[in-house]
Amino acid sequence: MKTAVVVFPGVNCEHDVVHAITALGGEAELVWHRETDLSEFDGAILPGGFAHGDALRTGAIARFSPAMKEVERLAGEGAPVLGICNGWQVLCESGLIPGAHIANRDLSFICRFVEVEVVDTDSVLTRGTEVGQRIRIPLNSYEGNWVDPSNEGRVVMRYVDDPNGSQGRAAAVTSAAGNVVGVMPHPERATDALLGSTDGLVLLESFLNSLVPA
Amino acid sequence: MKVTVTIDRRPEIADPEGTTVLRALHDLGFTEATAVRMDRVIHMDVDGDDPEIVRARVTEMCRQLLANPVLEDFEIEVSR
Amino acid sequence: MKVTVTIDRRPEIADPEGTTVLRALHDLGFTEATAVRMDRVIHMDVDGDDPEIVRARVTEMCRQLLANPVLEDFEIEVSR
Amino acid sequence: MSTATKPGSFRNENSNLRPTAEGVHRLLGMTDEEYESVVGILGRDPRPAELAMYSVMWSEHCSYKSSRRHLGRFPTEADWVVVGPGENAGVVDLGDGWLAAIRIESHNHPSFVEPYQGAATGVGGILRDVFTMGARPIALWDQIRFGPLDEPKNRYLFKGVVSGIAGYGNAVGVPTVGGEVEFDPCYSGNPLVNVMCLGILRRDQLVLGTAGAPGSIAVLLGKATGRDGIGGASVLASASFDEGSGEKRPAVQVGDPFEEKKLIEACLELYEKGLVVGVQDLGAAGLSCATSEPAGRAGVGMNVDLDAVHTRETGMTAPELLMSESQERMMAFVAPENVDAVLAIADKWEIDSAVVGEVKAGKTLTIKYQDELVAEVPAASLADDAPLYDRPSARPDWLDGVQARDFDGASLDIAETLLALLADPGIGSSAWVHEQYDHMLFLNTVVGPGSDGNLLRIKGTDKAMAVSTDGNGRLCYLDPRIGSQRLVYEAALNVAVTGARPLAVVDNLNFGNPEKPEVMWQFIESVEGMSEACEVLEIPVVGGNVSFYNETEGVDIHPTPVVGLLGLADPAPADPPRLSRAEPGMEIWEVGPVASSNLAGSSVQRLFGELGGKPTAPDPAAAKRSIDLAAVLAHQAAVLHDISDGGLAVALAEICIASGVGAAVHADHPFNEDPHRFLVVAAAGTLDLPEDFARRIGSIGGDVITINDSVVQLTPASDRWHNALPDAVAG
Ligand SMILES: Nc1ncnc2c1ncn2[C@@H]1O[C@H](COP(=O)(O)OP(=O)(O)O)[C@@H](O)[C@H]1O
Ligand SMILES: [Mg+2]
Repeated sequence: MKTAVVVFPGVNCEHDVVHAITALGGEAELVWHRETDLSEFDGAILPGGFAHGDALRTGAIARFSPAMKEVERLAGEGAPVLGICNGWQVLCESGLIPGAHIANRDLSFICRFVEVEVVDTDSVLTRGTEVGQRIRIPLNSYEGNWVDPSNEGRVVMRYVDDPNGSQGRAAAVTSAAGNVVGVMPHPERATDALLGSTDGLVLLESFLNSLVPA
Repeated sequence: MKVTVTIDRRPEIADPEGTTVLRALHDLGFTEATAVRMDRVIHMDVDGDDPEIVRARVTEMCRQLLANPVLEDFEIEVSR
Repeated sequence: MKVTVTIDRRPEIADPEGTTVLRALHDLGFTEATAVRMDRVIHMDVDGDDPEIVRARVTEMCRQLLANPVLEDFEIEVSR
Repeated sequence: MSTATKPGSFRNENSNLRPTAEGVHRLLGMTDEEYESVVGILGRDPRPAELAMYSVMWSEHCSYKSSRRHLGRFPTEADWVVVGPGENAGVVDLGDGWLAAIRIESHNHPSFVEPYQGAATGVGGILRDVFTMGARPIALWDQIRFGPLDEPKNRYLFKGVVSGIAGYGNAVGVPTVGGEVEFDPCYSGNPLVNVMCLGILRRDQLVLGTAGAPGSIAVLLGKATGRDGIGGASVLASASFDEGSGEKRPAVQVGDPFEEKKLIEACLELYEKGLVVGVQDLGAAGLSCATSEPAGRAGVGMNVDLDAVHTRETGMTAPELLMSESQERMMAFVAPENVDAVLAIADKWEIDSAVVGEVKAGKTLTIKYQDELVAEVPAASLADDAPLYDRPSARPDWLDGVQARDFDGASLDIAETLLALLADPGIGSSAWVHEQYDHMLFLNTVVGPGSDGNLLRIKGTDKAMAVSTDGNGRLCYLDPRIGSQRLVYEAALNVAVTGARPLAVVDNLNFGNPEKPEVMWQFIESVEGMSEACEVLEIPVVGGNVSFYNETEGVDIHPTPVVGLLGLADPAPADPPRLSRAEPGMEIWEVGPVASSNLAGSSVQRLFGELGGKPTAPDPAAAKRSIDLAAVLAHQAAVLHDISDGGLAVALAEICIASGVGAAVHADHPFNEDPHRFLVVAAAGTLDLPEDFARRIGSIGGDVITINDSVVQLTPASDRWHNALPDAVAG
């Protein structure tokens, strides 16, 4: 089973995601954003970075990339779709996850380990976790401050403290169906003890275990 | 034609930049400032000779790309 | 009073964001757009009843904080 | 060329001279003698575009005319050096087919003019120097120096520079994994912003800045050209075209990390597919350099058509096109049959490209614009015939007086002094800075910011690269030679405590006005000191940068050489020492020479607004011994921490704060900063250390830091250390 890691121009976490997925025995492949056919893939990850330099709004331009039509198709078919950091912002802009992102409350870029808590296990990201489980994982964003006037987004992980002002301290949010998830901290950065934490493994495993052959 | 699109963040949406600037103004002694909202202006040159058609097209650009309905309202001014 | 400060990047200063947005508009088929500049507008409420004094103070705010004199020009509108 | 301090055009910016036909070269920062040698080379008066090219290529920044003869002093040879000074970046062999490319640059004056964009474009420039070599940039370091933060202007500059580095580095997708911050009044009117970049590449991907053989095609990649950073050219243009109206200030360069990110990926794909014969980045002296240098290096000529250059602004003149410092541009030299493939890759990555020239036999660089011959010069002359100055140097007469001052630390209250040091923004936690930087991207950062040295693993091997950057203007002010020696030794010790052995050095020489004999003397002494230390450690200097004219109102900054040292840990420690690994019951050792009472140039002196005395000279034998010992202990001990700013007291406090546990030690001179010393923390009885070189000074435990009989509570110590910088920034 194969996961497409969609590369928009300006994205930079794509190799890290492939590295982490592969280390877990999964299969991941980089897909350029102009690709129009993802039929050979069973799920998709939108990695972190600065798609189109965050011009206009984070994720605003990326959502129009041809590959996103296919991501939307996958999402519609119930396949696992994960947006990490900037990837989550793209999912919001394309309407696959409610809400949008604005600048962090304190207007500064935040790169550090934070603690998050699982509040809902019904998602492709949290399936393998338990409610109340604490996860130590690096945050790395300027626009991590999620707002959702519709209150339709389902929060699956919360920050233990409140680093950026995100609504409901949301660190990860899922679509109603639970197969499309946006997460602000970087699971792929918490997959090696040498680098400070392995707490991200369970999240990526959940994603991989949610893949079903197309 | 010259087109000016003003993109204002909805009042109910937080504006961390505005809040920070207001605090900074107070620190500098500009206490008479009581509210600050930071918004965006997009200046465009658009080919076309019928202002109405241009406005319609730019409205479409705003709907699709330039403004995010979750966060923002937009206003369009067309001039020669 | 309501004050609107429009902050425009000097014409000779590059505007990478505008360039990217223009490219995106073309990708979406809005080929009539020929130039895009991304600028900022600040909406403020300022206490005071003499528009001239308010304007003077806001000018000072721009000089000290709101605008970057090296890159930007600003324009101030005061209304009730 | 990358864009650092450019004395010539910097003076022009402030010049209110009116351009006159014959004085134009002066407005461009050229002396009459320099102008005459251009006439000599060409055998005629230069055309405006030619004058523009010589003026930028012969500027201090590009030609190193004041420093070149002294830089020759640096040792540059070693078996593992693949590319030494002279190219865009130094390249060393890491084994297993891996090479590392490293380079450091300054962006001091641009950052003073516009801190955010100045710092941002500095990052962009140093990245290009590294990926020009065929390497993928994998890490950045920033060495930044400002006046005290109690002045609003300094806070503005500091915040602007940090967000500029964050804004560009994070978005371009290269982690900033370390650096240093120093505050001193001497930088108030002239902050220092240095940035260093490290890249890695496979041996077969190495690319040089050569134009290749006649027939190869010059393809300009990336950003459209505008009037960015042009001081002189517009003056020149208006002088020769519309008399008088020469007052245009140069447009501040605006960084575009998105464009650079695409440029990096596009270039790396070109290298992978072997589609280029050479590459040259465009920075200072833009097209003038990117055409003449590669041609000169290859001993060929070139025809260039300026009409083909894609521009952002209309009506640009030939001199403007040739001098523009527009960012995010690269010149690729390509065999004719590969041009289409190159243009296709540029399209894929959504960057602009243009065929702008062709390499010719002979040695002449011929440039046409709007059907007019605008330049016809010997390509190599722009670089090779640049003026070379032997500026007079003299030991400052004030130095004896300064070195004679003595400062007695004996009466210091240890607890009070330690708390005061921890609250110093230059010593307290740098989290306020490095948490604004993505320092984790690429999953290599084993030891990140906030440690002595950084350790970056090389995936797929058991090796890791270790890097430390060090500068100390105060020490170098008191004795530039000793100060510079100590920088090299400190950097080497910093990489050793991560388990690595020193491989190579890059340096950034930030000095005052070289036309002053005292400054020239400081410069020469510093180069000498650095060279001596490198010779002792048998490591080469593989690259660097010189920034002169760091002065305000005639007052020069402290001489501030900055050293970047690359080391290799092979194998890397399985569980590297960390400040946070101390546990109750562990032993604390001090390794190295015994501390003296000398506080010359120390942080304690700074606390008291004092700067005087003669710093302790390094001891080469001791230096080698502690570096070797540290590299071994890094595989055994829980914590290794080098003793520098704030002495043993601060080093110990940092361990206690990071590990959340107290300690008790005895130390005769807890604030002394003598070189070659470090602390070791390890489980009792697990280490055997040479009695003549290591002293057991205490143990870990409790919730207070006890030094001799002075006691400091851990919590207030920790709070001071954590809040020092944030509080200072808040003003
Ligand atoms: N202080 C120094 N020590 C060693 N090498 C230096 C130093 N300053 C400059 N160099 C070398 O001189 C060469 C030219 O530098 P420069 O013209 O600044 O290159 P660029 O155009 O990439 O900025 C580079 O290879 C650089 O490493
Ligand atoms: Mg270069």
